[in-house]
Amino acid sequence: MKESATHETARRYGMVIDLDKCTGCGACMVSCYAENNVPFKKDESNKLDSINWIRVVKMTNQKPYPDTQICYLPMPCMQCDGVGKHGHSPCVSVCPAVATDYDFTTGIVSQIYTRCFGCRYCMAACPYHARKFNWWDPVWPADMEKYLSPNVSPRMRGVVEKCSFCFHRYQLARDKAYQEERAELEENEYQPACVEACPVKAMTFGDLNNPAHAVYELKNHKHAFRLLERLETNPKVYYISSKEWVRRNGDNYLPDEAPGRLKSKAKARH
Amino acid sequence: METPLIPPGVKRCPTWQFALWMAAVGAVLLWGVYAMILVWWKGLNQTNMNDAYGFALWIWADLAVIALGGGAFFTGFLTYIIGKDKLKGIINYAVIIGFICYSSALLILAIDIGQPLRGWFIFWHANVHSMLTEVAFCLSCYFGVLTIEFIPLILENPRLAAKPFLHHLSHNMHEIMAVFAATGVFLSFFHQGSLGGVAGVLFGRPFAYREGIFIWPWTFFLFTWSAAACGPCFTILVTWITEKITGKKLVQQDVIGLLAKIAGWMLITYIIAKSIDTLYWALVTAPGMGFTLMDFYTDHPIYNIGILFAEIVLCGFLPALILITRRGRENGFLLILSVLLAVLGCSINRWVMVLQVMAVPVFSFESWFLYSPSWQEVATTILPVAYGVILISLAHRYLPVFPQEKELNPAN
Amino acid sequence: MSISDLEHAVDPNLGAADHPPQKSSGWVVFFCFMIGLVGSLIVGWFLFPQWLYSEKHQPIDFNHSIHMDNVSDGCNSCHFFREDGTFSGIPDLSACTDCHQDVIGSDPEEEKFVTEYVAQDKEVQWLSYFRQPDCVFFSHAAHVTGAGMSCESCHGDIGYSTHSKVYQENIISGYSRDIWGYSISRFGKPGEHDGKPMKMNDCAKCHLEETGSKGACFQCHK
Amino acid sequence: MKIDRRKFLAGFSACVGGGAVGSMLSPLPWKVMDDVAIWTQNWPWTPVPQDGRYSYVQSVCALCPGGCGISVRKVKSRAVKIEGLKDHPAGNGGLCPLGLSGLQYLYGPARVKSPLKRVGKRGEGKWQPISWDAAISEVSQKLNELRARNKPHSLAWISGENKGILAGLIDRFLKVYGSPNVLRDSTAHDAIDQAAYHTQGQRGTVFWDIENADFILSFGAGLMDGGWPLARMNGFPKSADGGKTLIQVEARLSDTAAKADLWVAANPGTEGVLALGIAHVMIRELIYNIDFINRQASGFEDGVMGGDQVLQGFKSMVLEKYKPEKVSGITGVPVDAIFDIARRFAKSDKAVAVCGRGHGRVAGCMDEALAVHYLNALKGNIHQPGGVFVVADPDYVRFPEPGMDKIAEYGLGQTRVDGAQSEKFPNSRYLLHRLPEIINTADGDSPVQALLVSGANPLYTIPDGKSVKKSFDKIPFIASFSPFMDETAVYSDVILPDHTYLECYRDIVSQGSMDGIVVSLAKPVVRPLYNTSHLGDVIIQIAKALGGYIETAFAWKSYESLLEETFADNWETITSSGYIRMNPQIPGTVATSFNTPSKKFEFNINAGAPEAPFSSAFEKIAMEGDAQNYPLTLIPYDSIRLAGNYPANPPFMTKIIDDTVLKKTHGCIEINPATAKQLRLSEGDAVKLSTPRGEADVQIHLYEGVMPGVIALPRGLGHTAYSEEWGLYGKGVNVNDLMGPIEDPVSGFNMAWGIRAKLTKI
Repeated sequence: MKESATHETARRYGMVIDLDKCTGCGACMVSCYAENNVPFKKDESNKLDSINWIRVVKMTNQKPYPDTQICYLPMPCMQCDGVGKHGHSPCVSVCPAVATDYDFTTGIVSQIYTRCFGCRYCMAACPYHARKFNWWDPVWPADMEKYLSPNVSPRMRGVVEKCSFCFHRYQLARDKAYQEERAELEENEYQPACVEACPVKAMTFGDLNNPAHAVYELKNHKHAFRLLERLETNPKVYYISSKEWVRRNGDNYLPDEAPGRLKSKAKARH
Repeated sequence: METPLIPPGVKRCPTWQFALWMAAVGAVLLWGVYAMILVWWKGLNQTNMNDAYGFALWIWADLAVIALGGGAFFTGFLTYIIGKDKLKGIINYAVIIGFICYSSALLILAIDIGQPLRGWFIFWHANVHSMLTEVAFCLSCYFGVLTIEFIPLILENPRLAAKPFLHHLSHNMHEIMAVFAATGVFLSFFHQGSLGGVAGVLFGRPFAYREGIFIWPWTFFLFTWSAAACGPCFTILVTWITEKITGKKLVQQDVIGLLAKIAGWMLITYIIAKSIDTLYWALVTAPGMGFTLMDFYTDHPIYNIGILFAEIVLCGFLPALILITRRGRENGFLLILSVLLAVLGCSINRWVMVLQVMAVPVFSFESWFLYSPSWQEVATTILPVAYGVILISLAHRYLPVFPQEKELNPAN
Repeated sequence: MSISDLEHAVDPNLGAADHPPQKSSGWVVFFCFMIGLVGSLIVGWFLFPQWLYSEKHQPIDFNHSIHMDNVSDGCNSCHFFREDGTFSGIPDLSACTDCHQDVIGSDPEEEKFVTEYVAQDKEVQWLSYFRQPDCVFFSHAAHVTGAGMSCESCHGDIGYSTHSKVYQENIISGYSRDIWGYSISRFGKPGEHDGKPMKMNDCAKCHLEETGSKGACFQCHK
Repeated sequence: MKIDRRKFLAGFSACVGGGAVGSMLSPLPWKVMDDVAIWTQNWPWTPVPQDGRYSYVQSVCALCPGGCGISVRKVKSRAVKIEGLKDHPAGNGGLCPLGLSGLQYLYGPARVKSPLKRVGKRGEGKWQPISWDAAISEVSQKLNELRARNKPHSLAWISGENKGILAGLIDRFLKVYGSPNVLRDSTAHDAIDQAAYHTQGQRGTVFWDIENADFILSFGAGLMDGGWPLARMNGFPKSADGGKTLIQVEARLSDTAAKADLWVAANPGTEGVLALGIAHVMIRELIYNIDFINRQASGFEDGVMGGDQVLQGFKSMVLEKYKPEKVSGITGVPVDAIFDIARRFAKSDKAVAVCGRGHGRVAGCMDEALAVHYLNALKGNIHQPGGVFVVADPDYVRFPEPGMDKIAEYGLGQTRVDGAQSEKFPNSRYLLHRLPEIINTADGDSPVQALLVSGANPLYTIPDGKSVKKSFDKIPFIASFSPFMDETAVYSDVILPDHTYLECYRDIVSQGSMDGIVVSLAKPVVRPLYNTSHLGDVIIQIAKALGGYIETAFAWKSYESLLEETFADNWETITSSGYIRMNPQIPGTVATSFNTPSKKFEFNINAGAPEAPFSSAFEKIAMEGDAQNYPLTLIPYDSIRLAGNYPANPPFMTKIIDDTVLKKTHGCIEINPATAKQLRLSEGDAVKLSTPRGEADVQIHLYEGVMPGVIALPRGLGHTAYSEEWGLYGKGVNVNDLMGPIEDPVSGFNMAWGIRAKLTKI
């Protein structure tokens, strides 16, 4: 079972989030906390030191009452493929101690808490603020340590953490596949906790390279876009919105530019 | 009778005065040490940094002192490699200032990381693609070089020099100093550059990202260049301050003049290159990512467009033009004003390239990320300053730092 | 050294040149240097390893060999894969009580086990020689089911041991010494019947040899 | 040889140097460096979750009335995660953030770990752990004493258990004991159910068939703000793969409004008027269901009442009084929009109109419920797929008729303390919000001498907190059965902690759907962590302690045996599949189901329920306070990220609250930027919020989505109990403390939707 060491990503797990469906309920966030042993503090109102592997950002169209619109934008780690899809995501290339890498079998960007020594360079590199720092030692009051999952190691103070697309679920699914002497995973065998928890099924997850997976088609939807595509970070999280202002918020445009026209250019390039 | 500690033929202040001075600076140092221990013991929650603003005050201080410590390598380069013998009048001091700057930089890094006891992973598990790895390696190596450059000077303390072994060691080290100077130049070129690369490679951060050549963004070269330009300015500035405090002329004015002239030319070429880089970035790179220049500035007192003007014109072209003109250099006030401006300019550049990068929102729906340091951060940033003052005081008192001192200040 | 010490002998009228270089007693220096050198070598190579590991004994001296003789499916009998592909590891008390509801042999350790644990329905706090830290995800399924490796290839001949060996715990890191490997210098290889060292480098080495790649971080980390 | 200081120093230095060199050549520094790094990777204070066999327990969430199915992941004996249970009829695999946080209640610091007796002053928080026997005798002694004083009716029980066996046990206990005073919160459902009763003559629970509808016209219902299981909203909102239409009428851009096809920003309190305006257009344009109205409705056309008195029918009333122009003036909704909504509603295939503000925890105004129900009648969707159903409550809880003694009969003969089921409000079952005022204004002793509280936190949830507290001070004995140290538990005299829903069996009745009402079984996911006891068992124990015929009436061995006995033949099904369905609906069986005297849908409400004649005004609902002193209108709003009622937000939920809602300990008040500008207020300003009922310090948050002149505060903040580690203690403002109830003249329900307020800069 030799695994290819060449730099071609066999599977590229990715996500498509339908913003028209997302109601901003936050179930993805809570499910993620519970799944990934994300700690909480007494005060979590400073969102800049609050650990979230997926954040639901509230955007508004800035128009006055009653023409105001809001749109919720769930933002996990984008698992960037990087410029030219070579795995040089913004964060991986800067980490001085190889505490984060790009897995060419899944396209998932790891974060190894025990390797990380907390220089925070990756956080500076990530334009999505997907990476979070453990400013404090995690504390689970009363008997709350009992609900910690053994599948994800709790992080110590002083290291960076981020969304892993619930890689441990991939591992557990693979263990099961080994037991059943199967080589491949079914689409539904590996789904991150947030996707599974979404009560309105706004999130779809699968292998972007696999035509049998739902995300394969969805990512080509006419209203699909990715965040900050122009930076060539090549995120693997796609969004769908029927609202033009939402799509425009997903990237930066000069006053005379519009999302639609540029996107085709970006697509042609990759 | 023991050999005296103070070099012969120079006058030093009375012990009590020196002790008082040391006590005052020592108090500041202790404050810094207290803050440092707090940060180590309780963690980085003692700072006001946050997930958006993950690099803050002391990283700026780190970059700034490394840039300003660049006086050591560039003066060494001029002295030992180009053969500007005249600069031997200031090279010792340049080395000491460099040593202080680099040791401070390493200390700051040890405070800044979340897991100091794992800091050595940067060497052991190095990622060769990371600019920070390059910084760490070159920084440590160059610090070693600076230590080697500093040792012979320490050994020249009269009491140490009295021992034949140490005396000869010192002498022999002097002989091969050119080799170390060359090594230092090589290492400095890379780590100063890598520090520029640290911000320049961040292609997710349009404010910082610069195009470049091969793996090196233009900031790589600009940082080296500006360190070579502003490092000597800092050496001149510190020398001037030392002269003011001791009330003595320590270095001949023509030595200062020569260094200032070279620094001036470095500065003018640097600032022209920097201007071209800025223009290209503002007109080509950033718009390609959907940003106009003014997207990067706001009406905040610090993050407004004035900072660009201050960096390039006020603290760039102005001091450069003064320094390259003879009349400007020879006017004591203008000389000091311009080296001060150059030092400021370099510090602003480091601030902008690291901290403003954190502050600028990348998404149109985000607002600016603001931050002000906690007292622990301020204290740990002042700590190296106090440490530097102490080291300079000791060095000046007990070591023959300025070869021209005796000549410039004949005894009584 | 305080400032006043330094100042003690200052005579501004005397320069270094006025003092003849003093004779240094070279052999004393050399002798002291050697004392330091040899002493630290002894400490580092012999005393330090003693100090670094504290020794613990298993709560019950377990005889693997006798169990192997009496079970049908080798290691699998007690250390089995669950249906979901996860590995059961060290068995719970309930697995033992299938046979050891009462004392069935004559070994005093068994009697101790039955009276102190089985009778009181108390789990045995076994010490795991090969327990990886929390940051490690190790898939037995990938190695045993996927790659067809035998238990012995990593754990050695533990299945034929008649006594539980002493558990050595690193007092700084808390790791079992078997993770590091037997010798502190790691010179030489573990014996044929010993378990393999299991530090990350050891895993990576084998992965590189067997799969052509050390593997991505998440392959073994969680 | 003389060893002088110099020689010593030289030798010492050499020794140190040699030692340094030797150490470097030994493993010591390197191994220590490595091991110290490993130590930092495994800091003893960073927990290591133990691994083991994974298993899943299927149960049901009891944190809100939704009753969604849950699947709890376990590692050995620990519960590590709650997930939605696929294929469960309630939720269908979806779970809201509250349900997902359930384990934080189980293992959290707010648990009451054993029975407690108060030793300090009330509310001081000084407790003494006592045994269960002692705790039960504390209660039974008090109850015996009341009966001895022939005052059984001065016992009241505030119960959050609304349906199912526990509710039945509580009802039975009070009945046998001799008190009519089971008190429960009235919700929007009480008003809607009553509207259905008035028009259809049917008692039961109304449900809207969201699943089969393709068009929802929602009058402020927080469909996506946590009032309803989100999974039921499948297809709303519209998305790339099609979808159904949602129109939301609300003064504030809520999450539901944000997801709607059309957000209709009507003045708060005018929803009923708007509904009638829409009815007007439907009638005028003849786009109502003429067939249904002609054949199945009564009171639509003008009628003749003996002599020449004409009874105005619904049609002419609406045509006359609710012209779109006038309605537009009242509601602030443009005339065009009223026409547009009416036409879209009328022309949709399966449209339904729904109401109940936010989570629907405030009953609201009968007029509004009626007006919305009329719209459904005009659409003709009564008992049609995608329409409105009235389902009889499940009647599986059947206990044998208990014996009664004289004292009990006397007590039961007394009127209820809250005035519900009285002549004035014959159809309202509970009017809990009236309790404080009744106690506070009573002459002499409080009419409530002993209060038992279970599954509810009245000190937090009843409006006008100050007067609630004052009334509680007059009650000599308060016992709480709360598993958590909530506000009411803190203020009680003895706490008899219940298990959490994850530690015991419990039957949970979910909201209905076409397929019937779902009764699910909560199972013990883990063994009880602490010295707690099932409320059902405690009731049986108290009955036993009271002895006599009361004991006989509760002769069950335990709650569990009662449960098994109750489900009888269904026990097998409910334990294996986790739920059973009851009372499935057969659509279209209208004619047989209307139970009015006319056997038709009655637009004439007084004909529908003749025992409670009333006349509806159908006007804008009033609000407390004068516009002179209080120029602004404060409205509370519900959010899915805030458990507004009981129990309080767990830490995970508090963590997902936006920093525009809660900033450190400050609650944020939403205000339109235009209004803020007039008041010279800007983002983040600290202000004092005053209403006729109280004041609080809040922080300004500018929000374009709130109506100018209106300010909005979320429900669910401002807790003063639970543990400090719970992360909610002392944060924000409890909006219930700033508002008083407003009594609906018909039902007595609290219909307050807002209160006049002002902001002053601090």
